Amino acid sequence: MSNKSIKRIDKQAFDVDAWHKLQNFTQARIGLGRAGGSLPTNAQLKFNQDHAKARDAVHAHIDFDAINTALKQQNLSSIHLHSKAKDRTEFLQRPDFGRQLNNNSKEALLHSASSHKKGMDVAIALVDGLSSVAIQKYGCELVQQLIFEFNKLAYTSSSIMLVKQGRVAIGDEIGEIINAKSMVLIIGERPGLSAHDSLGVYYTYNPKLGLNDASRNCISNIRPQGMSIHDATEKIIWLVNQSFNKKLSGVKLKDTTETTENNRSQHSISGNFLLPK
Amino acid sequence: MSNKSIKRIDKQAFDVDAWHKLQNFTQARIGLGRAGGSLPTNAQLKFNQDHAKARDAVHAHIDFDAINTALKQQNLSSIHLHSKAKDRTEFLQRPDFGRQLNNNSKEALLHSASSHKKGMDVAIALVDGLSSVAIQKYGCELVQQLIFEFNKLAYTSSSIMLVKQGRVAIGDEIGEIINAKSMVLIIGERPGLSAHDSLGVYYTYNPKLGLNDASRNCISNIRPQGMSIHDATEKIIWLVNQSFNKKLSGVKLKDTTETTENNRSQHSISGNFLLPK
Amino acid sequence: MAFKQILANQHFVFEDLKTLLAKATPLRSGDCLAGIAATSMIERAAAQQALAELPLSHFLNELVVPYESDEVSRLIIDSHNKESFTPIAHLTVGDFRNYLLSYSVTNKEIALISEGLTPEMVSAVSKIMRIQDLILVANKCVNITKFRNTLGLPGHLATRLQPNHPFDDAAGIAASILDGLLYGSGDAVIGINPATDNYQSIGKLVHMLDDIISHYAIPTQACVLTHVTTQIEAINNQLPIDIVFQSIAGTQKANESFGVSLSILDEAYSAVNSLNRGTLGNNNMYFETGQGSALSANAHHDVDQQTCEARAYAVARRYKPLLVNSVVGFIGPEYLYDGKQINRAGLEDHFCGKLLGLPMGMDICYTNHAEADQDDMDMLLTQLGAAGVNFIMGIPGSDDIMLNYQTTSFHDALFVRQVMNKKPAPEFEHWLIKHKIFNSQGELSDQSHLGPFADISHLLR
Amino acid sequence: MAFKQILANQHFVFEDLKTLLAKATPLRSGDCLAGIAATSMIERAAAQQALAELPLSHFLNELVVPYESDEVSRLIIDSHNKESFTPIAHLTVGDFRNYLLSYSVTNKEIALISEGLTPEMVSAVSKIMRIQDLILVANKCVNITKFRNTLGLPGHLATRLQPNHPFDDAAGIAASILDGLLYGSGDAVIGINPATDNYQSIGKLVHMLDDIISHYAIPTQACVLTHVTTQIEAINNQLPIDIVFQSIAGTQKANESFGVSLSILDEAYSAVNSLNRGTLGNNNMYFETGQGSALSANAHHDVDQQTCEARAYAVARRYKPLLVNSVVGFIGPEYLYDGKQINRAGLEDHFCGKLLGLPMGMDICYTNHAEADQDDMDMLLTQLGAAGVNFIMGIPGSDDIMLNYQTTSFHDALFVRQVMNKKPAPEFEHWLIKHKIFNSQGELSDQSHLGPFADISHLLR
Ligand code: B12
Ligand code: B12
Repeated sequence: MSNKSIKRIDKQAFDVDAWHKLQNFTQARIGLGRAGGSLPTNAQLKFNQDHAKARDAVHAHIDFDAINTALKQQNLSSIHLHSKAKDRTEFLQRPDFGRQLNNNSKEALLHSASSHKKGMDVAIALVDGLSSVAIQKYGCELVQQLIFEFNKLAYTSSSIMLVKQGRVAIGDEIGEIINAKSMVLIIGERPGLSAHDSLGVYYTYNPKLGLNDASRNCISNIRPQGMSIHDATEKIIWLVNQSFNKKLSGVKLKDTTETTENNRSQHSISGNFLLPK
Repeated sequence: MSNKSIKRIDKQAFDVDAWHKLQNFTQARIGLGRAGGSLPTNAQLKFNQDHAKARDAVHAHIDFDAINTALKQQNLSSIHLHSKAKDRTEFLQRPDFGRQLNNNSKEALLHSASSHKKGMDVAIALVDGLSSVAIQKYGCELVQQLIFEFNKLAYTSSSIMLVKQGRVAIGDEIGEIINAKSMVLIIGERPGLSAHDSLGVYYTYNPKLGLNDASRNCISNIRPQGMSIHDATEKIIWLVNQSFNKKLSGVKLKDTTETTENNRSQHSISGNFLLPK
Repeated sequence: MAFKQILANQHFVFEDLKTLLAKATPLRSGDCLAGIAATSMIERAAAQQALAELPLSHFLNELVVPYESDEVSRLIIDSHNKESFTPIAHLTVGDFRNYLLSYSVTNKEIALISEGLTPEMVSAVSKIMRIQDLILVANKCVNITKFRNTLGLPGHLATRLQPNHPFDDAAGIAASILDGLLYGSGDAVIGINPATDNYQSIGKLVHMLDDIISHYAIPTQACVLTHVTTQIEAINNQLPIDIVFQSIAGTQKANESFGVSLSILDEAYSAVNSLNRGTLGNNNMYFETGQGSALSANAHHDVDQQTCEARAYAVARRYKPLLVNSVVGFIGPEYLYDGKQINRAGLEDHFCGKLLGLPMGMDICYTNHAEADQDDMDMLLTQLGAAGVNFIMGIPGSDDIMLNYQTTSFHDALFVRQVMNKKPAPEFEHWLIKHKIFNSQGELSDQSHLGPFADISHLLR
Repeated sequence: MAFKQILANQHFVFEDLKTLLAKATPLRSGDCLAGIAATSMIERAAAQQALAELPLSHFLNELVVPYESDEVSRLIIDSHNKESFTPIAHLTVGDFRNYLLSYSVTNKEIALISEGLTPEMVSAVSKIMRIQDLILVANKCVNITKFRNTLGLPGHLATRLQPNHPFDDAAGIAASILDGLLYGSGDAVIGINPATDNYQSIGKLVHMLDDIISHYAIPTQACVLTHVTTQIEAINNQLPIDIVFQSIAGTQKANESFGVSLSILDEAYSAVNSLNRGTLGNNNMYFETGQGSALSANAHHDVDQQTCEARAYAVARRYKPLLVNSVVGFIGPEYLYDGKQINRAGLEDHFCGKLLGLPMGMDICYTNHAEADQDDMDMLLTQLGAAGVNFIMGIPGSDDIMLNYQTTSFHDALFVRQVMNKKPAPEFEHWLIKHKIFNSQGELSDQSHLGPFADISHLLR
């Protein structure tokens, strides 16, 4: 066989997308180029690396002592709680355990509640959920801004509940025990490939055991590349105000606030650039 | 939509094979019929059931005490040995452990060997391997027939080595320690879907650490529906005789005995019935 | 009714239909979590045997969730078509499997009996099927729907372009849409999951998609996947909504936890019908489902998660939807532990939906807390390609940066199309070829790929 | 040479090529058993990155097993075709992956470089490929071989009819052969694993197969898979042997444990060539391989099991074989733990073999001590169908009653053929249709299926 006819192959045998610069406008993996119709090697390897990191993030441990200390510096007290899921492995397999306080925590909470019988307007909880990293990074700041606003509006609020191995619905039990009028539960959203530090807030008016998700509202994707802590705080305050008015939360409470153009790009392109202005 | 045109469907919508009677001539799953080109429901369910049973067979435990007792009744002594694999799970994951004696066994064996320095012509081992059931069912009988023949031919033989969690190559270590001229290792073959009680015999002349499978001979599928214990015994004896003559075993020792027509069927059909006689 | 079975010298008793169904289900974490799974392979095999011997007609007499207390059960029974059922009324579940596999049974025969099937029958037969059976039978079913294009034709595979963004930024979303369209994605729908449920910003997204589709004359439809009640409100306010989306589940209680009911869905259906924006047809609802959601809401009534899932399809088929897909690995390992369980569940869901007459697609996906990776997705993708799935998701680089999970990418869709010789919806394919995004072999063109976006090329440098 | 990589703020050093290859390998139990696998996902990802950046030419300079001490290494280097390698000599492993995936690279381009590829290069690129890549590229390769029929044509799928019996009973074997032929199986080969290695009984089996093939004029070939040295002896004694079989592995030491060497194989090759029994072509060797065999013989030299496997293909290609297949899940869970690992390994093996120019089939199989079941096999079967596998096994009801493992059944082959529209080898298909076993659509005929065996129908009642 003679290979005389074979040419050296172009190293850039795969195509680069003409629009890859648009990567500046979204974290989404656009403009990756292609080899035939397939993902080029670089993008594929990057994906594998990010997957490895995201898998680690799921298993990262939370340091609630550090959070406790940070809150103390702002004169905020906190209570350590733990769900029925004893560790990460059990947490992942038994969401039902993540929705209930373990016996120690329940007793501790009952005890503390009995000394403040009147309850409070808003309970605040920081729950590790599926991303300890998110709570560790942004939990305190969000709590701080919330408390600041609550104080301004004269809402009474609880000690900060620091919940380990917890799920969203654990807020119902906590709220009921401490007799809170509403629950702002801040939780680590499941880690994504690009964002492993995202906070979600689940708001429930009149929290009590046996509620379902239809009676909560959700604010999600709170992180630097998503919704800012400032905007999240505004939304939460709006929810609290509205719910106290309407005496409900959840599907029947629709967020109808006016939005401002949420344009953060420092670039020439903004808005829906696909259409002529 | 009117369904007037639809007829009741024939329950036997799937086909039965015209030759399903041939099932008498083999355990193989022939003549199963078909639904379209697919396996009919009955055959599929049967398969699942057999798979469940075969999976259990892998994990069945061996009762070497019972075997020991049975051997004693025939005035045969035995020695209990254990590989380095501590249990079934480890056995399955660490074949290397299954090929080595654990320290206790090794010491026990060294000890017993030091009292019989001359060694013997043939060592015999019963090893659970992947089917305890096979050893439990047919191990003693095969040993008994072998010893009978060895005695006739004046071969000296070892106590019966009863090896738990063992693999084939563990015979090399045993043989070397007890200074055996050859090793007849009887082991449970991996359980099949239909046959979970099959014995294999691996024969090694001059067993010693570091040999590989090329220096052994194998006789397999010893069970009622495979090779009979009688035939297996004959083959083993042939191997021993030949290997003592040629001073080797394995690939270079070919079984060239004449075969008798191995016809066990009580049926009209026998031999290659596909061709005119 | 109790069912008895002897196997391997063991006696098994399954106390009622839902227990029998649960015990017969191939192993998955969700049923273990619910405490209803078989505890050994032998027990499972025994349950499958008993289930195979059960007449299909039994399913009309014993419900897994009581008629009185569950509107989904009522829907199933009240909408059951007896005439369609007649031809198979005398079959057992096992016979029914044989029937479906027979050469003589094609899409035509299945379509005739489809309305006579209940979700529980379909779930039951899937439990005694191997993956190859699920593929083979699903591949016989052809369920075509239309809005601005034709979806579900044999030999075709469509994609939902899913340009999600963590704060619904218009430029970010536009960038993902451009990327997707230039990779040939978006024929099933351009569907955004909005990060927020704020009514104003939902409105902006609805308009944005409508503008893009009209400006570029793309033969496709748009959807903003907020809560159905918000979409009803939007329709009432004359927003240009193509198709209405909602997540649904298989029991009334689970749907309540989603804040929906049949009456809310009815309301949405009549609202969107009134808009009549389809050009080729008027299938205008879109539903997502997924094993585990009922159990997660503690609303599963001890019914196995796959049967709950099939019951969600009974809800879906009431509305002649354009699109239905299970989001199979979306929730997490507590319901489907690993790639193997996700693969099996995906193929079961697709099969059950198809048999019940739905235009099934699949969100082939996993989360970072599950034991799964891209290889598992490639397996499911290939198998669903062979099974003739109507559509899959298309996301930049498989990474949903808002929902935080991994699904199929634009490239993935091209892979199936290339290896299995599948084409996009014909109208959309025509658009792609016209704009030289695809060449006539269905490959991406070699040239600069700006296609219809050449006008804005100055922005992209 | 040592390779360094930084990832996620961790520094990784891979001390030589074989370490880098092992660490870059997707997780499997055998490499863990050998103590050479990556210990975290991050380490694996780092190794893959470093591997992707490695120039292909490096593989010619650093061998994973020394040239001096291993005849397989010598074969690889000595038979390397520099001219074929030239066009890709400057590419890294990562570039090479892109190249293989490009639209412009078809079977023609791959065939031109194939002899320039070493097993280690091919193994390396497979390690940075997803399953869809393994499918897509393998599907481009067309490696056709001929003896009495034509195997490996695109759109075709052949089967080895494997009528094993625990004591080689002629009637039992005949019954399985009849079953298989009437289900359209046997175009790749009718190949018996004899239970015994007794020379007389091997001889009887050789004659029996030859008689059947001649009497019924079946366009196929026979094989009795005893040890190669026994087959050489048989040929020397003028037995009618069509093709010679042997299990092979990727290192000299592992082959020695099988009792073979290149010189023994050379001897077999020239012996069988002398018979010249092929009518359409003269590919007349058959090899089986499988990940784990080198490690099992402690002959792996700390090389990962997949690279050892690819090296076995270098041995195979020396003999222009008619058939090669990995018996992927055959040995057990210590090498491939579960269905997922078996699936990935099967697709890797198929890809590597095809890229090296071999007529790859696959024994899609598992044992009862592995964590696998029929669903896993269906997955691999479907994927290999999409990847264009040359042939698979065909066994009654998937159950090999002599080798004690489960592989694909006659029915399984019909499934892939039906769903993916694949045909048997053309000459064999013609025979099937002539005898009304298949109808013209490739479906089994409706009538009594006795086809060519009508003459002996009285025996079957
Ligand atoms: C997983 C998930 C689901 C799962 C929940 C089941 C489960 N067991 O996890 C399913 C598929 C059922 C689901 C359904 C819906 N979801 Co959802 N979901 C998510 C997701 C991807 C992750 C949540 C998470 O990580 N939680 C943290 C873990 C640790 O907590 P958990 O206790 O395990 O999970 C609970 C919550 O996630 C809660 N939940 C999930 N979705 C929603 C939505 C709302 C409005 C509420 C109040 C609660 C809620 O359900 C879980 C069980 O109680 C988020 C996106 C994100 N980035 O966070 C969207 C998200 C929260 N969901 C969203 C929406 C819109 C919905 C639906 C309303 C869609 C629809 N049109 O039907 C439905 C119905 C929700 C309901 N009322 O129950 C939106 C909320 C937008 C908003 N700001 O209101 C989000 C942000 C995604 C989006 N932008 O589209 N969802
Ligand atoms: C698994 C297996 C293999 C595996 C072994 C690797 C492994 N780690 O297990 C592989 C695929 C490598 C293999 C290869 C061959 N095998 Co093999 N193998 C088997 C099988 C299916 C199961 C064995 C078993 O259960 N062992 C029990 C367990 C508990 O022991 P183990 O220590 O884990 O396994 C060891 C033995 O199985 C041994 N072994 C495996 N095959 C053979 C063959 C011979 C001749 C010898 C001496 C040893 C041997 O290798 C293993 C590692 O040391 C049997 C069939 C059966 N029903 O038993 C055929 C079987 C034993 N093999 C057979 C043959 C012919 C071969 C080959 C010679 C085929 C060929 N032409 O190349 C080769 C080379 C064998 C060699 N000399 O090494 C024949 C033996 C016939 C005979 N009476 O001589 C059998 C009976 C199957 C058959 N009828 O074709 N085999």
